[in-house]
Amino acid sequence: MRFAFTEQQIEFRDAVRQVLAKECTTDDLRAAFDSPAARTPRWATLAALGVVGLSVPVAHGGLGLGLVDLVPLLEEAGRVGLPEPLLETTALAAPVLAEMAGARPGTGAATALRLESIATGGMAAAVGAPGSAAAPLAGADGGDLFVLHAHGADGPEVHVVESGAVAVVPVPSLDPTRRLGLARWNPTPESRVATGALAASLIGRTADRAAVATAAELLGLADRMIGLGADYARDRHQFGKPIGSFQAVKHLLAGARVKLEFARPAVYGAAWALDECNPAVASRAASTAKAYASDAASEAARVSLQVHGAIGYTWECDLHLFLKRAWALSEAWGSAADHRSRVLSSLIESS
Amino acid sequence: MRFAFTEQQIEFRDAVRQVLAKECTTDDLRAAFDSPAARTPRWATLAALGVVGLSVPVAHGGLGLGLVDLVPLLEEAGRVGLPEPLLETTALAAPVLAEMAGARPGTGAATALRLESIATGGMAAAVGAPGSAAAPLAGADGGDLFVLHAHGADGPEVHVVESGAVAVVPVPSLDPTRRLGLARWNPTPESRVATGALAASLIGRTADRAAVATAAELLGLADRMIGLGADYARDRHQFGKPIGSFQAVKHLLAGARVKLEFARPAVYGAAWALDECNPAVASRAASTAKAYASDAASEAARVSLQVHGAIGYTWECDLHLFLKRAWALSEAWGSAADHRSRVLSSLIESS
Amino acid sequence: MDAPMDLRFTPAQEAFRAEARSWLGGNVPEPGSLRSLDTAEGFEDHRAWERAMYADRWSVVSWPEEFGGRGVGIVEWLIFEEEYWRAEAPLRVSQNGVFLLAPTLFEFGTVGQKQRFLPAMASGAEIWCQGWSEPDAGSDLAGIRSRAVRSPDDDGWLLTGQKTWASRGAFAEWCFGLFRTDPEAERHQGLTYFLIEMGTPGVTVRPIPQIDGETGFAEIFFEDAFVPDEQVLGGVGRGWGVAMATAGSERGLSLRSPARYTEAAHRLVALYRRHLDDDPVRAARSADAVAQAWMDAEAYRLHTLWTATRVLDGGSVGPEASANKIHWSETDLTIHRTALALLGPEAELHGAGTVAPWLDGYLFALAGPIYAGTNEIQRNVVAERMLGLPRT
Amino acid sequence: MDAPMDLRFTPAQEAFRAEARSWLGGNVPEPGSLRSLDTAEGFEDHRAWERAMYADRWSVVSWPEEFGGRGVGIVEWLIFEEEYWRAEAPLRVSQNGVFLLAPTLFEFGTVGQKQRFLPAMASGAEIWCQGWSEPDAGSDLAGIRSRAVRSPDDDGWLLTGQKTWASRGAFAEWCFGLFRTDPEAERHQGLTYFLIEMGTPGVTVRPIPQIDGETGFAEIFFEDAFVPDEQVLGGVGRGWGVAMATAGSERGLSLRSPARYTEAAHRLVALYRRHLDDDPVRAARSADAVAQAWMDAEAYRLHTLWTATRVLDGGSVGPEASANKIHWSETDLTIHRTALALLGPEAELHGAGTVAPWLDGYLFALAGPIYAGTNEIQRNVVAERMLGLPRT
Repeated sequence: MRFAFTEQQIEFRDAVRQVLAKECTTDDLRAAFDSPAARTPRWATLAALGVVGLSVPVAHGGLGLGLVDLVPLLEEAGRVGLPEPLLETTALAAPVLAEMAGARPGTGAATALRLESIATGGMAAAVGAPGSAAAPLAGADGGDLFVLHAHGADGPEVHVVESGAVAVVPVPSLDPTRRLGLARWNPTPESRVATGALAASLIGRTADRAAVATAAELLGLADRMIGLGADYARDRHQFGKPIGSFQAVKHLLAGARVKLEFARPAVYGAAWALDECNPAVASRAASTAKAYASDAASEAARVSLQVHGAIGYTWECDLHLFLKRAWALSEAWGSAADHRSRVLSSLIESS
Repeated sequence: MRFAFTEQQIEFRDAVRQVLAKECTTDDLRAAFDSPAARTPRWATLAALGVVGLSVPVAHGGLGLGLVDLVPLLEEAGRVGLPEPLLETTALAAPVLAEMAGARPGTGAATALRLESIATGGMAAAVGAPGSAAAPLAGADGGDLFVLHAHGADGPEVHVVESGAVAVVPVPSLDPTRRLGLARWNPTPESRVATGALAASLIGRTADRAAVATAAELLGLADRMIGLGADYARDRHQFGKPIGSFQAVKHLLAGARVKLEFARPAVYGAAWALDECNPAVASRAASTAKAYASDAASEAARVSLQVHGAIGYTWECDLHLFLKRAWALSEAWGSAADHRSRVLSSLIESS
Repeated sequence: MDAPMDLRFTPAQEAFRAEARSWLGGNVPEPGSLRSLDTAEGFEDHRAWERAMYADRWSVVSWPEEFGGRGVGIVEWLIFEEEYWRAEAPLRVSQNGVFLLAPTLFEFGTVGQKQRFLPAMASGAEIWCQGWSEPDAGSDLAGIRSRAVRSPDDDGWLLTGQKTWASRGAFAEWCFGLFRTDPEAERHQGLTYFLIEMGTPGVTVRPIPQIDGETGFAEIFFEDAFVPDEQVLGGVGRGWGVAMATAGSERGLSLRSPARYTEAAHRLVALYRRHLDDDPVRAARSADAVAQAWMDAEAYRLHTLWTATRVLDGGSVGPEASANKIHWSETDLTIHRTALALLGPEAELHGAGTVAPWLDGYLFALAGPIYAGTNEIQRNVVAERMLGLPRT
Repeated sequence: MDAPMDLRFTPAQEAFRAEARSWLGGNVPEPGSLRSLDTAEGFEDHRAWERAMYADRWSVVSWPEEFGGRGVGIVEWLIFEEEYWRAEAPLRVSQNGVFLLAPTLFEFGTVGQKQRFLPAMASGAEIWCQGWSEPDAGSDLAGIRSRAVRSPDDDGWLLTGQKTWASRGAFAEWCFGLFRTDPEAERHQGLTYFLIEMGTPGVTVRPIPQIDGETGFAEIFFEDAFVPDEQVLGGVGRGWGVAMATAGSERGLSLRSPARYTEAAHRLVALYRRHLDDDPVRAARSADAVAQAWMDAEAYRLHTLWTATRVLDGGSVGPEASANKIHWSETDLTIHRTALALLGPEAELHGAGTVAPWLDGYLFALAGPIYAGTNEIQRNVVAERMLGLPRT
């Protein structure tokens, strides 16, 4: 039993943290709110660092690493509110393509090219959630590569298509960097990468990975919002002292901090389970992680806004840049209540 | 529109409050915990005041009043943790008997005698809840008169029997003054007072009355527990000042007080609805009242115990005398969650 | 005071309701047809609606007839509010004046002040904003630093300082606010309540964009802005007491009538019902919260009727106003949070048809525990004044 | 420290688990067969169980072999705890000694003290209670007034004062406690940590009946009770630092192993399942809470493994112990409250078969946010030491 990141993983995380602290400031984030895009110079930097291609196989120019390696980086992405689609591209699309490349070497050429393009920062992805064909996809508006679902004659199918084959109708989100869009496209035998049981399994595992990857971003967002609240509580004076010296303010922030403290190992453990365990165990761990992280981030958002008071309600205060992402991601890929329901079903089945 | 008690109702309540402050001290309550009984000298005093016979028709020696008149008195009963079965006898059994006496003058003799006996303090009741024939009844151990349900050939039936015809197996409660017992008895044509639609209606209305009456007791209990917590917070010093000057303690008690503030009108309004409105409206109001009062009392219990700290966890501190009653009554006649579910069903049916 | 409890409305009250419903039915603009209150054009759209209401004496029903009202009581006002929200009528651009300043003017204003200000407020000709908070005086309102000194001609005051979080501040004609007229006095003393024309030389406004990008509130800067003596409300140095009367209105009865919440709860039940048809398993997870939200609004309605009866009997509203503010702000959050949970991932869709009112409402509700005195401050008041706990 | 993350246990650890499970399977008394810990007879029943564990070296597995342990690491201890709770083994009457005092003795004790006290503690021959709180020093532990003065022969101390809330105090042989040895010093200084034999002349005990009627804790009165110098732990005047080490144990890792909660959560899921068969509509109302309770226990388990790895890597547990205490106490309440909600009106049935463990567990859980430093105090610690907020 060893439940910790390796020194290498921590060094990688720290390096990414340093880069993002410079390249993804709140000024940068405001610029991204004004003109959101997928493949920015920052995306190129992350690709050069190996972050974007982290889960692309080594043979295709990536690092060939797993979700345990990616989670600390997603946490950093959340901390700075990274506007680019690291989650969709690296946590979700690349593993699907990697599995295709391994399973069906025949389809090689296109898949290999796409994987290489991802690793070099040349393609950013959008990925459909199960059972929500009509719902907007994050990263669709301006996305290059789409992993989509269809219902075929033999049941669920997974398709991979590029932007030329997809018509995207943008849909406004409270957070414009989500680049939501409705994707319209024609499934073809060429676009199809999986059918039947394989497709069902792939869709299920993608949803689990998405739950854990989203949870990891939420950890970073929660930490950032709690930090902003604590900073403000130290600075802001009322009644002749910092508001952070009032027990009501202390206990609001402490409560959120405790929730975050216990969400973290749940997310890390789920990442490990997805890399190493059977699907039933991994799914339950993924749902536990997402439920915990959604609740922790929602609580951090609520508390930080309350501590900020009216200033937190303004566009000029940085808080809203993180609030909006936290609200969106708390619900994306299943809300806390959705995942609690999955956890209970799984417990009952296995008991 | 006039939503207030009359001066007369307030005077009656104040008179009862004065009597109970003397006759139902916490020492008295401790004595009742040691040897619980239904018809105590205090019961006789309440009967002499007209409280016990409040809902017995005037023709049978009572005051012939309604639930709106009774609710303030039940609130006082809750405040002192009255151990006698005012709720079962006056709020539930007497109205059933009164309705029988009115509807079937032929059955007069026995019913009239029982009503008169209730009014003079000679009989204390236990009443069965719908759908829980096998569950213990409050007030059964040592009760004189039982209002019970049976499933007959034509559906539900209501029976009224006296203690001689019932074998009671006592069941221990955390609060011994609940005098819980399992009632075993043989339904007979003589014991039957209602069948079919009338029985169903009677059972439903009894459950609604029970919800509101229990809610009223919970208001008094909540107020008492908050008061004990506030008293303790003023007296107890730590770190050189009263603990009630710490914001964490203030906000715990204030939160409970706000819940109580909004539970009160919900309970009073439900009492009026049961006296005056159609069953669907009255049922929804009763469920709203019980859900609100159960939650308010549970929160008052939690908060008061937390404010008391370790001393609140001892037998010698008075708090537990009220905690235990509050816990029992929060669940009795439907928990908050049960009643929320009823409220929602009713909203959906009527929308 | 000895009539029995009866929650039914009288036939006269029901007739009043019918008249209000009929008028609103024929006059309320199509929901969404007015432009945003946070634009100059939208502000005028909303002003026109106030004028239309005023023309038929529906803008301030509870005021005396001489000022444009109908002289009806608090119960009729609550009935009007029910009908107003049921009709999905527009937000009241004159809300700060009609619901916050007016009760204070009736209590503390001179005859001249009432005549000067009330009719123009009722007709929407003059829209008011509130100038209380300052950058360093929020929860600690008594920490106000903006000051007023006597004018050289001794016929008024020169105001200097900065106010913030003034809703409608960008377009309002008038502002009511607290200024320090005696710099030597203790914190709560030496404050004076002024009525200030926004066009006064020396008054400038900077709109503050909100979290949703709209300009809901503004900063107001004062540099030796002259205010004549007739525009002092309630006496020099008595501003704190006058302001507390207004604060009681904001937290208590007059700003937040229950209809706002009972209507929202009603729409929540309808939303739940639709989702129950579409995806019963997922919707059922919100069942408990939907019921709680509906009950919270219903409890607020009943509590308001209870308080209204007490007020009609000559009673007053004390620290219960703080309990009230905690309850309505939490109720508003519960209702909207539950709606967003039902909507699921759709909930982030900004400006989309069915989602928009819920998302906008949620953003507005989020501010509820903050403005009008944070809920933390209100809990202090409840603990100290309803439970007798010692001041810190 | 550079092995990859792996939450699986090693084959050696699994072998240890199998051995523990096998021993417990053959030796754990029938659940409920021991009499109540709060009676003299029951105390001896539980002591006998400690003795039986000690005989086969299962009472203190993580201690060095010379003191009766197996010298295994923290992970093996957690595995043992899992098996212990899974086997429904008795509550540990020696808990205060083994889990609270022992870590402190290992850190601060002399060689002689370890030899004198540890084996007798491990075998159950000597049961310990805690003497910290006083009637006027609860949350404010530094407000301790009980004092110790030098004995006339200068070979020890005479203790005078009153301690309270001593669990097991009625029957324990020994007590560890804090006394003021320098009345001049500042609050946190001048305190000394003593090991006191309960049979010492001048020591008397008054059991305190609890809310459930049982005698769970006691007051201890000291009147010039002599304690020799060898029974000072960690040095005269250093008691606060030594006590804080014990407090960390109580809040943190050693007292509340996750197995207690994961087992309770497991039983909660089973209870839910049974109720789902009996009354699915009603049971389903608890579904969300049952899932949350299970996840709270699971998150605690994972957090403990995370902390254990850090400790094995040479790290220490700081203010996270306070976060920990908040989490386990709230988890315990969530689990038991959810169980009582499932049980419905049955939940008040005192001493009844299936209800009893849940009701007893709930009453015990209610004390969780109070003892070992109230959760209010812990939130102050989290805010000040994890978030850097200013001290009040």
